[in-house]
Amino acid sequence: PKPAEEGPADSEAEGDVIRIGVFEPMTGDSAAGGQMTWEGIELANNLHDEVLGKKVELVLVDNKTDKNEAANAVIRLIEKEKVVAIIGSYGSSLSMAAGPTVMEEKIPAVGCSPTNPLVTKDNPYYFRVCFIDPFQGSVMAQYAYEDLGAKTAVIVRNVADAYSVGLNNYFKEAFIKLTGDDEAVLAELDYQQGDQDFTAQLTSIKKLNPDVIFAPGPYNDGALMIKQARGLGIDAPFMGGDTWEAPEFINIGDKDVEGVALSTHYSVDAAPTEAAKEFVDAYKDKYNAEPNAFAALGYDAYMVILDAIERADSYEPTAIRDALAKTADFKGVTGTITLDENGDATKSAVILQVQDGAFKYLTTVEPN
Amino acid sequence: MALLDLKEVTMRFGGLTAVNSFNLNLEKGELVGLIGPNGAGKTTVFNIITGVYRPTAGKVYLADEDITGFRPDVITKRGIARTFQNIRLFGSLTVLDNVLVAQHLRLGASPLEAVLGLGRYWGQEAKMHERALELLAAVELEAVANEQATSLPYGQQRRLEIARALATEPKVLLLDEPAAGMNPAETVDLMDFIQRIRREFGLTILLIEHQMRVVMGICERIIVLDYGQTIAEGPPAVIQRDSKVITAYLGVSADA
Amino acid sequence: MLKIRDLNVHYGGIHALKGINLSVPEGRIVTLIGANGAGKSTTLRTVCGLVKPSNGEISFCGESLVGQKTTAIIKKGITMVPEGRRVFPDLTVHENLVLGAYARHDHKAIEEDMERVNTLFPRLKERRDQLAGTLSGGEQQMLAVGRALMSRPRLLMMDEPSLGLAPVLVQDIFNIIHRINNEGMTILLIEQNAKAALELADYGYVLETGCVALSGTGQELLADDRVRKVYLGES
Amino acid sequence: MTLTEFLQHLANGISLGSLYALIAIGYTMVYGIIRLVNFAHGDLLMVATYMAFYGMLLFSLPWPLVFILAVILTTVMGVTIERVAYRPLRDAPRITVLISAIGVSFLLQNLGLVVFGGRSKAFYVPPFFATINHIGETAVPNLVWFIPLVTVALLMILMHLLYRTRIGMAMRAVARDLDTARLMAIDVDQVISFTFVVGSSLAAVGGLMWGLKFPQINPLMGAMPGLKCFIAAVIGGIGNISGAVAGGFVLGVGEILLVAFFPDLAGYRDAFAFVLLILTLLIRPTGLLGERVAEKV
Amino acid sequence: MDRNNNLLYTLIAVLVLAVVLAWAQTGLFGLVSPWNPYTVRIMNLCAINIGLGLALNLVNGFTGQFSLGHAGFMAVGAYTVALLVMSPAAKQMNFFMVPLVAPLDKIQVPFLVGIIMAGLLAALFGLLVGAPVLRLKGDYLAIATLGFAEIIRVVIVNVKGLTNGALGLKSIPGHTNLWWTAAYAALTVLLMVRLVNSSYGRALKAIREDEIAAEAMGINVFYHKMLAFVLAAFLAGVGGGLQASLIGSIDPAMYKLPLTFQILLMVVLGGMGSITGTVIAATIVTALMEILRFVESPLTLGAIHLPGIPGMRMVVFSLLLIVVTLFYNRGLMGDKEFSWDLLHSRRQTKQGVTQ
Ligand SMILES: Nc1ncnc2c1ncn2[C@@H]1O[C@H](COP(=O)(O)OP(=O)(O)OP(=O)(O)O)[C@@H](O)[C@H]1O
Ligand SMILES: Nc1ncnc2c1ncn2[C@@H]1O[C@H](COP(=O)(O)OP(=O)(O)OP(=O)(O)O)[C@@H](O)[C@H]1O
Ligand SMILES: [Mg+2]
Ligand SMILES: [Mg+2]
Repeated sequence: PKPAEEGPADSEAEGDVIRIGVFEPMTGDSAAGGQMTWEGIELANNLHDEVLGKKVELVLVDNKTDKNEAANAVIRLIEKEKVVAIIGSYGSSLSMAAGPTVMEEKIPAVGCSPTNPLVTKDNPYYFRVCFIDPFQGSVMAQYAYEDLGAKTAVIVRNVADAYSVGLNNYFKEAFIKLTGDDEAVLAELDYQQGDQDFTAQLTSIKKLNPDVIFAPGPYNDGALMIKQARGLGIDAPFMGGDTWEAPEFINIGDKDVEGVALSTHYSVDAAPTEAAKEFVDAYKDKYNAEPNAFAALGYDAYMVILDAIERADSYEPTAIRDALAKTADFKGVTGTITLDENGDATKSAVILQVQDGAFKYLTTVEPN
Repeated sequence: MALLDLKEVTMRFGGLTAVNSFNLNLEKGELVGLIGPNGAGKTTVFNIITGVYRPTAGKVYLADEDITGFRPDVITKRGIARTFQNIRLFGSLTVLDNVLVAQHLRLGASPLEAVLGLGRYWGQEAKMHERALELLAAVELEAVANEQATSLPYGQQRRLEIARALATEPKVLLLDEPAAGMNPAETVDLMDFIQRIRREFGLTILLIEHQMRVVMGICERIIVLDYGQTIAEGPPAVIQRDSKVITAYLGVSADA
Repeated sequence: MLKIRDLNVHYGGIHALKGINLSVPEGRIVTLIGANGAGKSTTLRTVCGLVKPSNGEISFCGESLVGQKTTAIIKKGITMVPEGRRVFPDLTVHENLVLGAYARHDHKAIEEDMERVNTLFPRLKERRDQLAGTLSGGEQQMLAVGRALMSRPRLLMMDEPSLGLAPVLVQDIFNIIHRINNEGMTILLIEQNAKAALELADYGYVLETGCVALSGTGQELLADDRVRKVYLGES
Repeated sequence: MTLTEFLQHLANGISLGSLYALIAIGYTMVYGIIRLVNFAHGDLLMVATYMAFYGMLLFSLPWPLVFILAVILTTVMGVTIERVAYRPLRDAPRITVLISAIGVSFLLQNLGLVVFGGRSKAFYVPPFFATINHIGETAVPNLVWFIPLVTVALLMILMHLLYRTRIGMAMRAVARDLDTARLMAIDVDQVISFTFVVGSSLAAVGGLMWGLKFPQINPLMGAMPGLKCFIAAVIGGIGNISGAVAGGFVLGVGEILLVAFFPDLAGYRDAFAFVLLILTLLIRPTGLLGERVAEKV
Repeated sequence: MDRNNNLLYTLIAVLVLAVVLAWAQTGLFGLVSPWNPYTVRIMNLCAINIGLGLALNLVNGFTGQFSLGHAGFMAVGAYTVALLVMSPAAKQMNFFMVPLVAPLDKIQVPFLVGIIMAGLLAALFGLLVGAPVLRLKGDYLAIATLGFAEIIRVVIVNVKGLTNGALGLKSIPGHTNLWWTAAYAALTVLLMVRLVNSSYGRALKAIREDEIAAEAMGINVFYHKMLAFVLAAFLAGVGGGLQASLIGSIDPAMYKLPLTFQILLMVVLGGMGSITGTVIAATIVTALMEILRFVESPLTLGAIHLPGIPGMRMVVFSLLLIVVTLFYNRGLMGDKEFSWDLLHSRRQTKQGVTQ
């Protein structure tokens, strides 16, 4: 990292307001994810709207779940809205579309939930507050092998979803390593974006009789799949990733998702940070619902930027970038965040299980 | 040797036999009428000759070449052109363009030459224009050359259809009810017109028409179809007096 | 019965009818003749409400038709045999005929009319269940006329009913027109076959480029020099 | 593959196929009459499920009543769409109407995203439908026979409507020639409105069935069934109602059996639908049961 | 108005455009570009969309064949450019799950070669797709081409060793700039103008008007449809390639049906069969998507403060789309074209009136 360019601290800001840009999919296929994330970011801004004595204003730009628009959105934020930092976006591919621009224009960006390793790779201006898929995959493999005593697994993945494909891949690698059995993953079954009927895949799984089924993907796909599996008489435990941590997962899956385990970023029940308590209360207050992982990550992304501005003691984007790169032991909602040399968060994961119609904290897995 | 020769042509649609073992011999330069009651199969014969339908049985020969089952555009290239019973102009194109389109089949230049405006394309395009204007002059439509085809009155549309067919440089011209919808004065003009183009372009013509004044007036030979079969054939004077034709088609007081 | 006053119709920029006046008395046959594009079809289409006039008045038995929906106009007892047949190609011949009586509910009388049409056009009876789209041009024309008769109109308007028909059928059509007129139906007829039309008609109008150029009884027009020259092709 | 397994796959396929069929009928119906690929049809499914969802959530009404209300309200919506976005384009080129339909579809989806939010919500499934029967080792939820039953019943009603009633004949006439239909004293606007009544209520019923079978709803949920069922309609021969049902079953059973027999190809499932579609069209250009009126020259 | 003058006008217009582009892209004679990268980016998109729209118009508007396969050909072009132009190192970084098949993992070619290959490969796909489906008509053709586009996308998702599947490709070198996109748009316009006014263009229009009559006039209908279809695929491939290099990353989800719809609506809004119309509509729609963002930002009118409603832009866009189709149901231009004579004659008549 190069030294921050010198200059008056408020050179970028007009008057006593600074702006942070947000680009998220508010429409299109990933609208749900974008909307959840935005709730958290907005909430954070409501609670903490000042830094170094200036008011922080959020500028949200919809990227329509479209890479073209995502690229337009960030350059608009930079050139037209004069933002000093950017948050976004749900969906690794949308974040990657913004990558070259933030690098060229030297404005730091912080992703909330894009877990694909490529997002931050070779891009000194891109950061993220979530862990990445290799870690999450190994966490669940470890849980399956050690806690469930599973020797065999079946993977179900949404081939059109980078998250689902990536996470499954890392799970597979880790699980094979743990069991020492190249055949431990009995089958990798695919489905397509938009499929709602998984009975064909599940009927084949029934025959394989695996110890565990790993099926990360959108929570609605997961809940439906588990319902259909139980209907077909499949008893094997299901496991998923952080996307499943949404109250709707339980609403849709109802009794059928009882016992399902998933990895995610935090839990209020697990030695909650101060920030987590504040966030959960405020969220419940505002939305009258349990918060989800994406809102929490949105919240953290915002707070990490504010922290960096404070530490940089400057509104200058490159200064903020340098401070961001040095983020260490930041107490966020989703745990203690340290950004590594790639700009990825090194932090613990928690494993939750659905019990009595709610997510219950099982255990925390520290990064190794 | 006949120029156009149909041998035992049969066309069935499901259970319906529209054309039944039909034979036709068209000598070069002839003007032959094809008449018969509605639904007798006249238009179907045209469709078979021009390749729109593939006959269930039988063969079509053009100058001794078997053209049965050839694609319509190939048949047109071999020298058979037609007009349609229900006018089928290229509606939103200009009158001139309609005639130019019909010369496209003789264009030698490739699309690349056309786009780049290379070599022989310009010469060919200029020739096409020249010829199109000649043809329009022949059918007295040069004044409306830049009008949209559908904006023409019916009679002019009929003439444009003929001009368009002529532009393909046919040896044989098939006309399907060219006088339909024309008033008597226009019909008289049309008769003159048909005879004129036949002379000028050295055409062999097969004509379907219900207006007896036209058929009896200009055809040398008439073939009468009924239920897909030839029921009479001969010069107009004979046909007019044929009792079978009178009952099936002409009616008692047929005045030409 | 039908009165048209100062009717003007525009298609976009084209002034198709330029102040037409004509009337069709009850029980008569009135014919419209004129060159292609003179505006004959437009006149009929305007009466039926398929084309909206720019101004002018159309009244039927004293009631104004301007601005009324086609459906309402047909229900008053006007029917048209459209130019170019316009049968419903993927309905059977029989269904086409039944549709002709769509506005009627007197089943018995409909049955009678069906019989009548079938006697007038035996060919239609033969092809009762064939799809109308596969009929020959002439057959379709018969169907269109038959279909119009099925509505038992008070005023029947026909747009070139003999178009594309074999001579024997042209005679038939004119006979039929004559017959249904004798049964009391009023008829407004467009024909290219001006001679036959004028011989049949009580009264005729000659249209030229959107205007009424001449009018008179059939006999008067038949005797008129210009008509003889231009529309009858006599020299 | 054991026989039990095969039977299970077959049951799964029939269940999915009948749902496709049900929705495909609505597509075919509207297309058959006004030759419009009503892209908003899929989104009407979504509207119906949300009506039911909020009906139960906000007004706590009993589900049968809510379902009926949802069907009625969706129908009103469908007719309104026709009125506002399609009727003024009656004489416009067909592609313009298609663009208008795409616009309506975009509008419904995006309005849904703004009003309902993008997150998937749980759809209430009455206990009756959730009950699962086991025949031997084959699991057969009640829905598996219920949906085909509804589909077949609606098919029969529609066939009767189209081919045995006056309005049905009028619909088929309007399908081909508006002006001439008007000359038959047919009120064209009314007939087309009626077509949308039928089409939209079919969409609503299809949507509710979809919700019962896959109990999660979101504003974009209509897109996939919309496309799949349209494919089914085309495979069967668009415009032909029995064809839509046949196409639905072929597609549903085909998809399931593809994944069952070739698990490695599961990722190609959507492609399968289109391959099936294209093959059908190439072999029978107007679909399995499509009308074949050769153009008369 | 004589020919020479028109030619002169056109030359002047092209020259002015070139100067403006140069200024926008790189600055001119020490004058910095008055447009920021945001505006330049939108200009790039406009130019790409003009080319894409014209390609679709060639098939849909001029030949009358309803094709919905554009996104598929764009995808082919985009992946071709990405795989040919990316450095081996970048490829290795992308293909971390399943390695890229040899010899693609070693190849790197200049951008121009990549772009041309993109067009050619897309054209080849056009040929393969067109051969079976162009025998279909109307809506059947539309759904079959749509199907092929989806099949292409699904294959891209699944053939991970070639395309990296759902993960997509990142770090595609950003060669695309205004020079490239403007050249693409301009050449496409030129090509279209020359083609549709040639004998081949008349043949295409004849097919649109009446296929049976066209065939009876000796036009090989299939060959000509194919000509239009393959040419459109070529142009779509090039456009897709330029777009990929502009964004810098691609993935299969980009090439879904809505992408085709977006191009289609530019064509229809501009007017089917109007080159001018497509140029205008592509520019307006592309710019409008950005301009409309104001409806989502918070609004303060005096004392009233309206919070921004995320997602409203697309609602407003859909509404506008419907309203415009209702009022301009033949598109902005119908099938008319811009010409200098048009401007000139208007001026003349004005003068005529005042005199
Ligand atoms: N594509 C088709 N499918 C089914 N039947 C057809 C088809 N084309 C023609 N026919 C039938 O074949 C018969 C002959 O039709 P054709 O059009 O050849 O008659 P035509 O002699 O030209 O009559 P017109 O003088 O009335 O035009 C008719 O009974 C018609 O119904
Ligand atoms: N839909 C239309 N749009 C534009 N112009 C039209 C339309 N219909 C008719 N016209 C024009 O209006 C004028 C009158 O046409 P109309 O069809 O009434 O003539 P017609 O006397 O019935 O002729 P024909 O003997 O050919 O049937 C013509 O110049 C015609 O080109
Ligand atoms: Mg005929
Ligand atoms: Mg007329």
